[in-house]
Amino acid sequence: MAGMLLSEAEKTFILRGAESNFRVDGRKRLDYRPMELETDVVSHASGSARLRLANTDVLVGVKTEIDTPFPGRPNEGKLEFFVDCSANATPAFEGRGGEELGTEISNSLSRAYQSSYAFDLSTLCILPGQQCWKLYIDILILECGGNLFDAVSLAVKAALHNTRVPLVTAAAMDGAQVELHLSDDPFESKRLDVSGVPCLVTLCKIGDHCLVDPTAEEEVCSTASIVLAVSENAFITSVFKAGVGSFLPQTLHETFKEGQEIGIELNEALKAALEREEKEREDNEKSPAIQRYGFLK
Amino acid sequence: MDLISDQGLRLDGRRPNELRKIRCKLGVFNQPDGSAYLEQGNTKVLAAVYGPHEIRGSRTKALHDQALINCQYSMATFSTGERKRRPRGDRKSIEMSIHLRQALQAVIKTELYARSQIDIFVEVLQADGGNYCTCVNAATLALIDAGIPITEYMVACTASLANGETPLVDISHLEETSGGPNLTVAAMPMSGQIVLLEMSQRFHLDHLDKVMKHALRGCQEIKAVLDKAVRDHVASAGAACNWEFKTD
Amino acid sequence: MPVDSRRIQGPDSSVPFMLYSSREKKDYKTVKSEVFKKGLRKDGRKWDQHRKVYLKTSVVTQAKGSAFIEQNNTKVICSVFDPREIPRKSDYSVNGELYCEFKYAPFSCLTRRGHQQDAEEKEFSLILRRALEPAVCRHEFPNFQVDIYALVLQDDGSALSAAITCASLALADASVPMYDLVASVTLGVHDDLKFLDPTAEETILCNTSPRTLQNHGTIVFSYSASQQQISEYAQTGAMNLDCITSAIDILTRACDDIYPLSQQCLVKSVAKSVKKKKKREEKLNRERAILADENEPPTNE
Amino acid sequence: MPESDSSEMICIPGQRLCLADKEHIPGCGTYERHGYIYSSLAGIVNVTKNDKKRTIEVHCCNDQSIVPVPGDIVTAKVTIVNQRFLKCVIKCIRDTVLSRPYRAILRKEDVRATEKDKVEMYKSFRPGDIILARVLPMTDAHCYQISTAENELGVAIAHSEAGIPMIPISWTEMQCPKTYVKELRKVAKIIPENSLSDNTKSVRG
Amino acid sequence: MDAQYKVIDPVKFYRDHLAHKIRPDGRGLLKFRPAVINVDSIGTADGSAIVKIGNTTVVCGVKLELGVPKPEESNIGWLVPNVTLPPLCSPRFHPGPPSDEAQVASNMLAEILSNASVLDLRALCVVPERLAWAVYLDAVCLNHDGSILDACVVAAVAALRTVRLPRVEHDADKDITKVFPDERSSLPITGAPIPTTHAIFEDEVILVDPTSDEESLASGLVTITVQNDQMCSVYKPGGSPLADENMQACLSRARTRAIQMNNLIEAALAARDKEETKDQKLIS
Repeated sequence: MAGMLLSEAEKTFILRGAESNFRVDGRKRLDYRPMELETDVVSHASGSARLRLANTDVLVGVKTEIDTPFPGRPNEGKLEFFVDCSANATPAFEGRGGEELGTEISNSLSRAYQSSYAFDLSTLCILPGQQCWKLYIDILILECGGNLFDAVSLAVKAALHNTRVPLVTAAAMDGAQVELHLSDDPFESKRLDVSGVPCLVTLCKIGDHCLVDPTAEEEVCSTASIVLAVSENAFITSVFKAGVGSFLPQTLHETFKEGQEIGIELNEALKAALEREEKEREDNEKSPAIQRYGFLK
Repeated sequence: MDLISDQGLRLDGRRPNELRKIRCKLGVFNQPDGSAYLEQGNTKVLAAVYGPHEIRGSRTKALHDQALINCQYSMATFSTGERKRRPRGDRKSIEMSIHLRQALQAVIKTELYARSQIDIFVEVLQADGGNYCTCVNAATLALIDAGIPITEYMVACTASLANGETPLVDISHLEETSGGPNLTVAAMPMSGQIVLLEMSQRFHLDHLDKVMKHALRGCQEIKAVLDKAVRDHVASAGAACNWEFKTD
Repeated sequence: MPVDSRRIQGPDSSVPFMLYSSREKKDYKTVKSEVFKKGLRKDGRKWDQHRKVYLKTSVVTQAKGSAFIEQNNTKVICSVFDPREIPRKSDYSVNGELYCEFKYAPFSCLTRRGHQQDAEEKEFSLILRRALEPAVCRHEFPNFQVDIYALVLQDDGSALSAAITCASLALADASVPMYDLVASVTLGVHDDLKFLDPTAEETILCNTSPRTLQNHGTIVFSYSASQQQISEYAQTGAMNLDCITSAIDILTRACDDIYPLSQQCLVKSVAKSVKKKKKREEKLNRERAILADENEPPTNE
Repeated sequence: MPESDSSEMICIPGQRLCLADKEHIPGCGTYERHGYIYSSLAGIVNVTKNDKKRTIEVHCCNDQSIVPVPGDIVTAKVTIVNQRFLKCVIKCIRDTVLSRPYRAILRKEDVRATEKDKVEMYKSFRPGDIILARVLPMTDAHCYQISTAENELGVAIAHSEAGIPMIPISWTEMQCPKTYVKELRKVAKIIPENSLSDNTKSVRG
Repeated sequence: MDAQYKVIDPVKFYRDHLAHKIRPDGRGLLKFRPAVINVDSIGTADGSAIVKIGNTTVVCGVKLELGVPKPEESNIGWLVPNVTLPPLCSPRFHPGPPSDEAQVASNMLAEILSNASVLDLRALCVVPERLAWAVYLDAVCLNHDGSILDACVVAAVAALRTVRLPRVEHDADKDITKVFPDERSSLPITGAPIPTTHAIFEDEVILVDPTSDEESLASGLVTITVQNDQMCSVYKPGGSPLADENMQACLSRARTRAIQMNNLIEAALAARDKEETKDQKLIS
C-alpha cells in the first residue's frame, strides 16, 4: 500500500519471522487471520456481502439488469466487475486515486471468472441473441489492511451466493421487440450456481518463503507474489504474478502446491460459513426481528 | 399520492414529526484517525476523518492561518435503486462535497491547525432520502472520534410539507421524490444557529416558519441521539482505562 | 458512447461481416478434430513445436531501441525510448519505472479493434510490464520512466508472448541496463491436448470448454534463462495442479530454446553496429578534413 | 575470457563475464551477482588495468540510455531567464546525445564561484544560448540543478541580435563578428576541440 | 562530435550541409528516398499494404464491416480513413488521444481520397437505407521520419486495391443478411492520387521528400497531390512564401514522382499475384 513506511530493522524483523515460521502477529506462514462475513447487508442490491479480514474491509453488492448479449456470444449473459477504492481506506484514493488499483483487482477477477467452468454465463441467458441478464458486481473497498485480492474474491463469491435473480414469467414478442415480464414476488427468484466460482489465494514471497494472507507491512517487504484462483474442486482458473520480483521454477512449483491446498480449504470454509449463516437466518425467520449487524457490530 | 393517510400517518407509518430510527457507531475502522457509521432508517453512511496532517499534493493550497478542510462525498454504485455508473466525480457529488465542507468548516476549530489539512470522506452505502443530512451527522461523529476540536455538534435534518399544510420531518426517498418541497437545514442546535439552508420547490412564505421549526426540532432530536452515542462510546473506550464517569 | 471528435467516425454501429457468413458453423467436435489430427496440428507442427521465430533489432530509427518479431502470422513491433521524467509524480522513487503499452493495430485481429486501449489491452500492458520489470536494472534511472510500446500488426495467437520477447530485445537494443534478457512462450491447453505457441484458432479452442470438468486455458510464461528466473506466469482457464506442473516444465524448456535466438540476434546487431560505427568514424574524419579546409578562408576574414 | 583486451568481445545482458574477486571489479555496464560479474548491456567488453586491479566495463555501440548523475558535465540550451534563475533543457550528457531532453535549473548563486552576490542573470545568459554546466547533487525531486561555477563552464555558443554566432572576447563578453556589438555573457573557457577529441578517444580506449 | 553538433545547433548544422548541396543523409537537395511497397502482407486485414519511403514506414490495413447508411445519404456506403501516429513511431508522441499532427493527417488523407474520388461510395451500398459496407482504413505509422502523408496516401491506395468485397444478400422483409465470403470481387478503384512533400529551408532552399529533422527545421512545407497527370490538391500550411516558378518546378517534380509511385504500386500488385513474396518478412 502506498505511504507505508518501514525501517530496515522492521523489514528484517518481518523477514526473520517468515524464515522461522513465526510471523509478527504470531501466525504461521500458511495461517489466515480471522474473518467476519455477513451477507445480504445492502437492501438495494440483489445480493450483497461484507467481509472483514482483520483490517481489510470489503463490501460487495450485486445488481442485475437486462441487456442484449454480445453479437458473437448470443447464448451468454454478461458479468461486469467494478472496484471502487473508497477514500475512507486511505486519502491516496481520493478522487481518481484508487482507479489503478481498482482496475487491477477487477481485471484479475474477470480473468478468474473467464472460464465457463468458473462461472457459466449461459445461465444468465433469457432469450438467445436478444435478452440476457447482466450482473454488475460492485466492490467497495473500505479499508486496506493487506491481502485485498483474497478478501475481495471471498466477498464476491459470498455475494453471488446471496444473489437472487428475478424469475422471468413471460415474454411477449412484438416484432423485433421483446417484452419481458418479471415476477414481482421477491421469493420467486433464481439462485446462482457458485460451485465453480474460485477464490483467490495470494502467496507472498518474503525472502525464500511464501506466506499467505500478508498484512500490509508484509506486503511492503515482499518483492513478488503469485495470485492463484482456486475453485472448490482443486481447479486453478487463473494465475498471475504481482509485484516486481521473479521466481525460480522450483519455488513456483512449491507455491502452486501450497496455494492449491489452501484454496480448497478456503472454499470449504466459506461454504460452511455461508450455509451456517443461511440456517441461522431460517431459524430466525420465525422470530419477528431479524438481526443484521452490518457496521454496528 | 397522499403523503399522509387519513389516520395522519406517513407512508412508512411514521407520525409527521417523527424521525426515522437512528443507529450509529463510532470508531468502526482502525486506519483512519476517526470513523463513524450512521444509519437513519434505510440511509446508511460511513464517514472517515484523516488529519490534521501535512498538506497533500501542492503546497500552495495551504492556508497560513487555518487548516484546510477537504471533503469528499461518494456514493457506492449499488447504493441507489438504479445502479450508479460512477461513485463520485459527477456534478451532484461535487456539489455535495462543497456543501459538506461549508457546513463542517463552521464548527471545526480550524485556527488551531494552520498550514495543515483535515480530510473528511463520506461514503453512502445505501441511499433512502436525506443523504446529505446523514453525511453531515456521520461526519460530525467521525470528527469527534478523531478528537478534532469542534465548537459544538453540527447536525442536519430535512423537512417537507405534505398536502400543502402538514410539515413532515426527516423525509424518506419516496417522500423526497413525490413532489413536495424539500428543506435541508444544517444547524448548530446548542447555539441555535443555522449554517446551511437549502430548499427545492416553492411553497408559500407563510409555511416557512412552520417547516423551519420542525426541521430545527428534528436537529435537536438528532443531536440528543448522537450525544448519547458519543457518551456511550467514550464511556466504553474509557472503561478499558479505568476512567471514572459520572453519568450526567 | 461519447463521440471521438479527434478521429474520423464511421457508422454508429457496424458488425464484422463474418457474423452473417453463409458458411455453416462447425460444431465443437469437428473443430477439435480439425485442429489436431493424427498428432499433428493444422500447420503441420507437432504439439511441442514452436513456430519459427524471426527477430530483428533497430527497425524503428526514430526510437532509441526497437525490435520486430515474426512467428509465422503473428507479427509484433516494439520500440523503447530514453528515460523521461515521470509525469504527475511528486515524490522521489528510488527505482525507475517501466511504462508499457500493448496495442493491437485496428486490422490485426479477426474482428476490428478500436483505436483506444480496451480492457484486454490494458491487462496485457500490465502483464508485459510485470514480465519485464524483474529483468531491468531500474535503480540506474531513479525517478524516471522508460517507455515501452508494443504494437501487434497481425495476431495469429501468442501475440503477448511475442511482444514480451520482442520488448526485451528492444530494451537491450536501446542500451537500457538489464540483468538478463526475457524470453516468453504461450501454452494452450485443451483437455489432454497441449499446444505450444498456439495459433489464433487453437487459442479459441483452448478458451472454450464444454461443461464437463477438464483442463483448458492458456498460459503466458516468461523466463530469463541465464538467471533461471520466471518473471511472469499468467494463466486463464481452468487447470489442475498436475497439468500446471507439467506445463511449467514444458514452458521452461521452450523458453530455453527461444532465449538463444534473442541472444544471437542481439550479438549480430552489436557486431553490425560496431562495424557501422567504425565506417562512420572513418567517413566523418574524412568529411571533417574537407569541411575544415573549406571553412578556413571565411574564418580568416 | 576478457583477458585479451586487444580483441573486441561482444557481450549481451545476462552474460557471465568473469568471477568477481579482489582483482576483478565490476565497472559500468555490469553488475555482480552470486560472486560473478555479469553484463547488463549489449556491447563490447572493456578491461582497464590499474595496479593489480582490473575494472570490467561494457561499452555499448550506440548511446546508452542514461540520466544525468551529479557531477556530470552536460550541454544545455537556455529556455527561460529571470532575475533569480534560468531554466534550460539538457541536450547532451558528457558525450552522449539525448533523444529526449531533461529539464534543469541554474540558480543565480551557482553561476560563478566568486562574487556570487553580484551576479546578474541577464548579464550572464540569454534564452537560446548553449551552455556547459555541471550537475549538482539532487535536492528537488522534480528538476536537476546545475552549476557553471568553473572557468571551463558557461556559455559555449551564443547568437547576436543579427542571428550570428558570437566570438568570446573576454570571460564576460562576446562580440558579433558582423555588427561588432558586444554582449555580456558568462563565457566558458573552451578547450580546443583537438585535445577534447583526443581525450574522448583515450576514454574509449 | 557530429551528433552533438546536430543537437546543439541544428540550424547551423543544416546550413553547413546545404551550402554544399548535400543533405545530412547523403542525398542531393532534389533527390527522393528509395520507396518500397509491399501488398497483402497482413492476413487478418481484408486488404493491406506496407509502404517504406526511406526510414518512414506506414502499414495500412482495411477492415470490412456492415452497417446502416447515413440517413441523409442513404445510397452510399462508408469509407473511414484514419491515420494513427502511435507513440511507438517517434519520441514526439505520447500515449493518449491522437496528436494534432495525426488529426491533420487523418483529415488530409480523407480529403485526398474523396477529392480524387478514389472509391465510388455508391458501390458500397447494399440496400439503400438498410445496409451498406463500412470500409475502415487505418494507416498506422511505424517509423516517423518525415513525409508521412506521402506514405499514408500511397499505402491507402495500394491497400484499397487489394480489398476483395464479398457478395451480400439482404432480405429487407425478414431483416436477414447473408454474406458469401467465398464469392468476392475487387473494389471499384479509380485512379491513384500521389502526394509529394517539399520542405522550404530558410525561405529559399527547396528540399524534396524531407526527413523528420528537416520537417521540424523547415520554414515551410508544401504537399502537392497529383492524380493522372492532374493536380488534385495542394496543401501549404503557411510558412515561407513560395515563388510561382518554384511552385511550377515542384508541380512537375510531383508529376514525375506520381508516375514512379504508380509504377511501384502496379509492380507490387503484380508481384503479389505471382506469389513471389510469400516467404518475405514484413520488416526485413
